[in-house]
Amino acid sequence: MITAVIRPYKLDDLELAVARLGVQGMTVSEVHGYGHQHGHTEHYRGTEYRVEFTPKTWVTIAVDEEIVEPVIEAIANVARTGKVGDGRIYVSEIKQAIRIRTGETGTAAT
Amino acid sequence: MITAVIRPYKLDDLELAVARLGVQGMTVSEVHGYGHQHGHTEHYRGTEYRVEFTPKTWVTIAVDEEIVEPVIEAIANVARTGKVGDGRIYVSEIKQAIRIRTGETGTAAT
Amino acid sequence: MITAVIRPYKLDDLELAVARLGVQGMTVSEVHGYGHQHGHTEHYRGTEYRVEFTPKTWVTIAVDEEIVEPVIEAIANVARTGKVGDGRIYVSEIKQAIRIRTGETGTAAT
Amino acid sequence: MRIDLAPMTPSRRLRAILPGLLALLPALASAQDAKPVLDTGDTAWMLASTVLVIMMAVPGLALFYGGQVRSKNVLSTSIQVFVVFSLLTVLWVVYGYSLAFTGEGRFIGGFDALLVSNISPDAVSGTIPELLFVAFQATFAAITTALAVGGFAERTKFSAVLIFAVIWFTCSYLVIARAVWGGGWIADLGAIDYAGGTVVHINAGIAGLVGALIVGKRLGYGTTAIQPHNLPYVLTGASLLWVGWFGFNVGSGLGAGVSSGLVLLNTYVCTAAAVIAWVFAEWIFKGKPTVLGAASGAIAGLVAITPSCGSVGVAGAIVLGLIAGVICLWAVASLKKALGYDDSLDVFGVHAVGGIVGALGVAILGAPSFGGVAEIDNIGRQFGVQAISVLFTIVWSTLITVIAFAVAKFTVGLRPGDDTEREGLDLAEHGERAYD
Amino acid sequence: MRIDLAPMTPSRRLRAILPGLLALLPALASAQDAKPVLDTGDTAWMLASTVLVIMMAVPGLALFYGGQVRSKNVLSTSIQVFVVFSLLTVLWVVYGYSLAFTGEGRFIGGFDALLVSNISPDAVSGTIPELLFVAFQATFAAITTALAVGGFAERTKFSAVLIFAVIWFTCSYLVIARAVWGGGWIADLGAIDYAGGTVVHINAGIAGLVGALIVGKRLGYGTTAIQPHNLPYVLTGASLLWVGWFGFNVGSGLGAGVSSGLVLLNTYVCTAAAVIAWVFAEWIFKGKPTVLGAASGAIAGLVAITPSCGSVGVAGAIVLGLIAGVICLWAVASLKKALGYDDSLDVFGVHAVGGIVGALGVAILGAPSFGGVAEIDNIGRQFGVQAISVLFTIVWSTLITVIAFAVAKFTVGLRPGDDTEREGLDLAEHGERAYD
Amino acid sequence: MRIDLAPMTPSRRLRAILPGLLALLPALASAQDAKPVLDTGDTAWMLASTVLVIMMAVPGLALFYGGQVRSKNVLSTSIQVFVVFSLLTVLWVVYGYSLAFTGEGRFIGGFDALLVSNISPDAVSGTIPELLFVAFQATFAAITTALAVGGFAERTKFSAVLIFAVIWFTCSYLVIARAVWGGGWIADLGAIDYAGGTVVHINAGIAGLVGALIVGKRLGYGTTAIQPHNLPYVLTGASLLWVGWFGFNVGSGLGAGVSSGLVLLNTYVCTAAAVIAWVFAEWIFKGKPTVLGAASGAIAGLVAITPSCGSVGVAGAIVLGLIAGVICLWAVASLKKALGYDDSLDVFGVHAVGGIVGALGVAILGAPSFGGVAEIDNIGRQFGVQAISVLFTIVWSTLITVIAFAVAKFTVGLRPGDDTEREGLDLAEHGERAYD
Ligand SMILES: Nc1ncnc2c1ncn2[C@@H]1O[C@H](COP(=O)(O)OP(=O)(O)O)[C@@H](O)[C@H]1O
Ligand SMILES: Nc1ncnc2c1ncn2[C@@H]1O[C@H](COP(=O)(O)OP(=O)(O)O)[C@@H](O)[C@H]1O
Ligand SMILES: Nc1ncnc2c1ncn2[C@@H]1O[C@H](COP(=O)(O)OP(=O)(O)O)[C@@H](O)[C@H]1O
Repeated sequence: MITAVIRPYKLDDLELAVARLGVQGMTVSEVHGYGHQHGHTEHYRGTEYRVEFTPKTWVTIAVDEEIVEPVIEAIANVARTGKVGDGRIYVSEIKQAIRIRTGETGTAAT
Repeated sequence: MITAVIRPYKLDDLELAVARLGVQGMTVSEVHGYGHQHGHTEHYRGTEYRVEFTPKTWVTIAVDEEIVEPVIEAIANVARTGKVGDGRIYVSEIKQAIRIRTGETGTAAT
Repeated sequence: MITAVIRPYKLDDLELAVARLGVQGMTVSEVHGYGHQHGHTEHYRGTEYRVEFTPKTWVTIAVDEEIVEPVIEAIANVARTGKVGDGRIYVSEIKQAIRIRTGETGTAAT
Repeated sequence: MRIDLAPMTPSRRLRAILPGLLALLPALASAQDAKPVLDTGDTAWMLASTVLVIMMAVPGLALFYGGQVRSKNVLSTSIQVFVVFSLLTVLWVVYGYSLAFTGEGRFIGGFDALLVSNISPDAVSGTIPELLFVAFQATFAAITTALAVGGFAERTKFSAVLIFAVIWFTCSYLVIARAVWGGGWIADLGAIDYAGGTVVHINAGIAGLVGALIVGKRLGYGTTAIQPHNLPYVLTGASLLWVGWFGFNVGSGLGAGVSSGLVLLNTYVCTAAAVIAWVFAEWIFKGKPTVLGAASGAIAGLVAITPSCGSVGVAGAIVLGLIAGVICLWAVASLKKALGYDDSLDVFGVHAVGGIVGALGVAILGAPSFGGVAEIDNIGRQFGVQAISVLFTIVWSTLITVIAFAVAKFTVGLRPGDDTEREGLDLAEHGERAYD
Repeated sequence: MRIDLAPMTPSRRLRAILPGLLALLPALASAQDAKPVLDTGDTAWMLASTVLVIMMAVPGLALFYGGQVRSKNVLSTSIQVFVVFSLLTVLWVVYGYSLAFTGEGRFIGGFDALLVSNISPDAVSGTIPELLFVAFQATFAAITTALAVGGFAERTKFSAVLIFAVIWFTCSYLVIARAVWGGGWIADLGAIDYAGGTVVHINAGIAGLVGALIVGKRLGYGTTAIQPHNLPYVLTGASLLWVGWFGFNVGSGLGAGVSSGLVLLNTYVCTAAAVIAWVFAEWIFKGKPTVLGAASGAIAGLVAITPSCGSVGVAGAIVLGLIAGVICLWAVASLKKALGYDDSLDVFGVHAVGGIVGALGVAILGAPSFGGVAEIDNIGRQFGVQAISVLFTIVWSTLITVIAFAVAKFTVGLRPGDDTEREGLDLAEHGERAYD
Repeated sequence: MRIDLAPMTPSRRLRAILPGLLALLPALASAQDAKPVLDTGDTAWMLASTVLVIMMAVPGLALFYGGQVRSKNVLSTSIQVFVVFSLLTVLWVVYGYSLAFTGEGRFIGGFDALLVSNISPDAVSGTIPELLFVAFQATFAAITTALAVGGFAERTKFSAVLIFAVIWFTCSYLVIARAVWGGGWIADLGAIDYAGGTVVHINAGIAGLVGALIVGKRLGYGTTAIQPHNLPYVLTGASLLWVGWFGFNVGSGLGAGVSSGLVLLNTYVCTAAAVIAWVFAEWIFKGKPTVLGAASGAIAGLVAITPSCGSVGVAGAIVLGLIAGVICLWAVASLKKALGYDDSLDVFGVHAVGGIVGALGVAILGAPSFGGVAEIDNIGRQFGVQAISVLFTIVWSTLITVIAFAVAKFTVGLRPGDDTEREGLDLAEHGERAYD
C-alpha cells in the first residue's frame, strides 16, 4: 500500500503518471499537514500567529509488489517542485485485499 | 486493522452489520476514489471532461484477530451492489493499540 | 507510523507536546467516529434518532522507532479528558519512507 | 379593449382587507366611482412589494428549504422551488389571472383575460397600473405552490413535483383565490384575510402534509439522522423571507396609505415576538435555544400575522406572535411525533398551523375590545366565519392534492427508487453535486 | 451654478426608451419646457431602483460568479466584482458622468461636471433629484464592467483586471453610453434599447469574450474537470440578479408611472419563461434539468428583456424568454464547444448572445402587429437600425478590449504563472482561503 | 387619543439632520403648524427604508459576523444577532419608543406611549404614518445592540449576551437616542448627526470594546490561528449591509424629497472610496489586497458617512471615504495590536473609529468652504460640538456596558468554560452544528 502526501494541484499529474504504469485505481482525501513548512507566521488584523497546517492531498494506492518501486519514483517525480512542502511517500504492508463487487482477493483487488 | 472504501450511502447498513458481530467502534472519513469507474465523461457547458473521482466513504475499524474474517464478509455483503464502484477492503497489521481515556492496550483498545 | 484519533480541539496541544519530543511533521484530517460514545440520541423536530458519529481529528505522524513510546505517551496525556470519546492511538509498521523534495529515505523522511 | 370588470379587480382584492380596517380608507368607496388615477407613491410601493415577494421565493425560500435538507438533496429542493416558481408565474399570466380575477363566475372566472391580452398597458386599477396588480398577484400564486413542495422534499421525483404543481395551482389555488379575492364567496361571508392566510398558508400547508402522506416517508426517517446540512442558509433564508414578507403583507393594501404603518409594524413585531417565544420555549422545554428554532419561529410569526396584520393592534400582534411561536413549536415537535407523518420541512406544522392560529386569532385579537381595529361586533360569529373559510380550504386543498398526486403516480411515478434516494436526488435527478 | 444641459439629461436617457412606449408618457414633451418639479413617488421608486441595481452587483453578481468557479478562486472572482464595482463608482462620479451625459460632443461629452461639481444638491431633473439620476447611472457603469470580468476569471491577475476595467470603462462604456443615452447618435437613429441591452450586455459580453481569447484558456481547460464549486451560491446569485434587475429595467423609466406595470411584468415573465425553456431543453437534449441551467436561463431571460421590456407585449415577453433560453443554452453548450474559446462564466454566451436576441427581437415582437407597444411602422427598417447599434457595439467593444489588455500585458502582465494558477488565485493573489 | 407631542417626534428627529441641510427642506417649518398630511411617495420610501434596515441586520449582519468567526461558532454568533434583534424590536415597541421619543423629560422620556397604545393607526406624523416612524426607529435600536455583540463573540454565554442587550439598550441606547433625537439636548448644541453616527456606531463600538475587555480574550488569541471560516459569507454580509444602509441613511430624511439624491449618492460613493482605500492600502503596506479588507472597507465607509451624509458634498464624501478606509485599517491592524485587546469582529476599530472619523470630519467637510452644504459658520466651534457629543457617547456607553456586564457576571456568568469554548459554542450552547 503506497500512501503519498502531495500538493493538491499535483493530483492530476500524479494520476496520469501512475496510470501509465498500470495503476488502475486510487483513493484520495483532503488533509492538512506541516513539516519543514512549519512555523510560517501570518498577520490577521493586528494579531500574529503561526499557521502550522497547509492543505495537502493524501493519496492511497494499492499496487502489486512488482510495481511499487516504479510507482514511488513516478510519484516523487511529478510531485517534486523543489520547494519546501512537497510531501512524503510511505509504503506499508497489506495482509489482505478484497474487491467488494467480485469478492476477488490479491492482485486483482489492488 | 480493517479499512474499507464503500459507497457513502452504504454506511448505515455497514454499521448495523458489524455491530452485530461485536464491533464497538469505527472511524470514517469522506474520500474520493476511482478504479474501474475510471473514465466516465461529463459535459459541462460545451466542455467535455473525464470525471475520475467519485465520492466514497473510508471506514477504519480496529478489530480483534478472531473476528477479522466475519467482519470482512459482513462488510462485503452489505456494500455489494454488483455495479462497478463497490469498493475495496484492505486488512493490515497493527503493532499496538491504545485507548486514550483508560490507557488500556490490546483487545480492549480495538 | 503513529495514528491517533482525538478530539478536534486537542490538536493544538498535541502539536506542542510532540514538537517538544522532536517530531517535525504530521498530517491531519477531519473524520467522524463512534465507539463507546455510541448510542446517544437526539431530538429533531419530533423525530428521535441515534447520532452515531461525532467529529474527531485523525493525526498521522511518522516517527523514528526510538521515540515511538514517548510520543504515544505525550499524545495520550494531552488528549485525555477522562470523558468517553477521548479516542485511540494505533501504531503500525512502515516499510519505506521517502521525502519527495529531496528523495531522502528512512529517518530523514519521517 | 378592456372589459368592464378589470378595473375593479384590486378593489375586489381589497374586500378581503376592508373588514379589517376601521376607517383608514375613507376615500375608497368614492374612488371606485371615479376614473382611476395613478398615484406614483402607491405605485412605487407596489413595485417594491412585488420585488420583495419575488425575493421571498428566490432566493429566500430556496435557501430556507435548501439548507434544511441533507447536502445530497439541496439542489433538488432548491431547483423545485425555483422552477415551480417560474412555471407558475408563466401559467398565472397565461390563464391564472383570468380564471381567478376576471369574469362573472362565482367559483371560477372566465377566459377573457388569457395572456392578459385584454389589459391595456396604460390601464390603471385603483391607483396603480393594472399590469402591476397582475404581477403582484402572480408572485402570490407562484410562491404558494413553491411552499407546498417542502412537505415531500428529499424523496419525490422532479417530474412528479411539476405535475402536482400545475394541477394543484389550477384546481386548488385558483379556486380558493377566487373565493377570497376574485368572485368572492368567502369574502362575502365577511371572513378577514388581509394577505392570504387561507389562500396561501393553510392551502399550501395542507398540500404539503397530504403530499407527505401520499408519497410516504423518507428512507431512514425515524432511524437515521436526517438533519439540516447548512444552518446558515436556513437562517439567511428565513431572514430574506422576513424581509420579503413586508411586500407580501403591506403590499396587500395595494398602496402606501396610512394603514401601511400599522400593517408593517404588526408584521415586524409579531415575527420578532414569535422568534422570542419559540427560542425561549425550546430553551425551557428542550434545554437549548437553537438556530433552527429561531428561523422557524420567524416563519411561524409571519404566517400568523398574514391574515390579521390589518386588523390587530400592535399589542395584539405581539400576543399573536408569542402564541404562534409556542403552538407551532408544539406542532412540529410533539404533534408531528404523535401522528408520525414525515413532513420534511414542516410545511404543515408552520404554515397550516400558523395560518390557522392567525385566521382564528384575528376574530378575537382583531376586535376593538381586544385592541384591534377590525369591525367585529360579534367575536363568536366572526370566529365561525373564519373557521368556515379555514375548513373549506383544508377540505378543498386535501381533495385536490390527492388528485394531483394520483395523476403524478400513474404517469411518471412518485419516487425515484431506493438506491437513487439513498444516493441523493441531486446527482440522480439533476446530474450535479452542490459542492465541489 | 448649473449648466443648462444638465436638467435635460434624464430626458435624453428617455429618448432611448420613448420609441418603445406608444403613448404612455403624454406629459413628457410639455414637461421639458416647464421647470422640473420633484415627484416623491417617482423619487421613492428611483431610490429603490438604485439600491436594487447595487444589490445585483453586490452580492448578486459576486455570488453568481463566485459560486461558478473552483473553490480556490472564489475570492479572486468575487473581489474582482466588488472592487471593480467600487472603483468605477468613484470614477463615474469623478469623470464618467461628465463625459457621458454633459457637454455638447456627439461622441463624448465635456469636463464641466467633473466630480458632479456643477450640480446643486437641490437640482431636480425630470421628476427626481438630479444627483439621484447620477447615482442610478453610476450603478449601470459599474455593474457593466464587473460583468465583463467573468469572461477571463480564474486566470487573470487582479492588477490586470483593474487596468482593463479603467480603460474599458473610459473608452468603451462611456462612448457607447453617450451614443445611446448621452449625445445620442445611436438613439437618433431610432434604436430601441429600454434599459441597456447594447450598452450593458452586448458591450460586456464582447469584452468578456475578447478578454478570454487574449488571456488564453485556463490551465487544464478541456482536460480536467472545471466545475462550479458551490451551486447554491450560483442559484442565490442568480435570484438576487433577478430581484435587482427590476430596479435596472423598471428604474430605467425614471419613475413610477403607468408604464412601470408593463415593464415589471415583462421582466418578470420573460425571465420565468427563459428558466422553463432552458431547463426543459436541457432535460430533453441532455437528459437532466440542472440548477446551473435554471440559473443561467434566468439570466438569459433578463438579458433578452432588457432592451425590449418597454416595447413588447406580455405574450411577446414570454415568447422572447422561451427563445432566449434555448438560444443561450445552444450558445454556451454547442457554439462554445465548436469555437473552442474559454469564456469562464459564459459572459458571451449569456450576455452578448442574449443581448443580441433581445435587441433584434424587439424589432419584431415590439411591433403592434406582434402585440408590441412600440412605434414600429417598418419591422425590416427597425431590425436594420437595431442591427447597426449591435454591430457598432461589437466592433467598438472588441477594439477597446484589445487595447486595454495590451496595456495590461505590457505593464503588469496578464497571468500569474502556472503554479500560482494551479494553486489558485485566492491564496496567491489575495493571501486568503475562502473556507477554513 | 394621541398626545400632543407625538406628532412632533419625527420633526425632532429631523432636528439632528437640519443643520446639515442648507435649504433643501424649506417647507418644513410651516409644515409643523398645519395638520400633517400623508404623502404616498414619502411613505413608500419609508416603508422600503424600514425593510432595508431590517435586511441590514438579518441576514446582512448575521452573515457578516457569522462568516468571520470559526465554523464552530457561526451559529452562536448569528443567533445572537437574530435574537437580540428580535428581542429589542419587541422591547422598543413595549417601552423603548415611549422612553426615547415621547414625554417631556430632557434625558429620558415618559411612559405614555407604552406599547404605542396612544398612537392611532391613522395618525400621520410629518408626511408618513406615525406607526411607520415607530417601526423605522425600532430597526435602529435593534441593529445597534446587535452590532455591539461582535466585540465579544466566540466566548460569551448566550444568556449573558441577552442580559447585556436588555440593560444596554435601556440605559445606553435610549438615553443617547433621546439626547440626539428625542428630548434633544445634544441636538440643541447644534451637533450634526444625520443618521446616527454617535447614537448607533460610536455607541455600539464602545460597548463592543468594553465588553471585549471585560469578558477577556478568546482562548488561544494571539497564539493559534483564529480566522474567518467563510469569506464569501463575509462579503455577502457586507454587501447586504451596504444595500440596506441606504434605508438607514436616506430613510433618516423621513421621505423622498430632493435631499435624498445627495444623501444616497454620498452614501454610495463614500463607501466605494473606502473600499478602494482599504484595499490599496493593504496592497501597498501588507502586500496583498484581501476580501476581508474589501468588506471591512465598505463598512468603514458606511459608518463614516452615516453622520455626515446630508452635509458633505459629493467630493467631500469621496475624501471622507478614502480617509475612513485608511484610518480604520490602521485601527484594526496597528492600534489593536498595540493595545492588545481582543475585539473579535472589530466593532471598535470599524464602528467606533469610523464613527468618530465621520462625526468629526463633518465639521470640516460639511462646511461650505470645503464643498459641504451644512450651515457651519465656524469650523472650530462645530468641531468642538461634535467632539462633545462623541465624548459623551463614549463615556456613557462605557459606564453602562460595565454595569450591564457586571449584572450578567453575577447572575448567569460570562463565559461558558474552557472546554466548551474550545469545542465551540454552537454545540455547547445551541446543540447544533452549522454544517453537516
Ligand atoms: N513526520 C511526518 N509524519 C506525517 N506526515 C508528515 C511528516 N512530515 C511531513 N509530513 C507531511 O508532508 C508534508 C510536507 O512536509 P514538509 O516537511 O513541509 O516538506 P518537505 O517534505 O518538502 O520538507 C507535510 O505538510 C505533512 O503533511
Ligand atoms: N488500487 C487501488 N488503490 C486504492 N483504492 C482503490 C484502488 N482501486 C480501487 N480503489 C477504491 O475503490 C473504489 C471502487 O473501485 P472500482 O474499481 O471503481 O470499483 P469495483 O471495485 O466495483 O471494480 C474506488 O473509487 C477507489 O476509491
Ligand atoms: N474499533 C475502532 N476502530 C476504529 N476507530 C475506533 C474504534 N473504536 C473507537 N474508535 C475511534 O475512537 C473514538 C473514541 O472512541 P470511544 O470508544 O467513543 O471513546 P473512548 O475511547 O473514550 O472509550 C471514536 O469516535 C472512533 O473515532
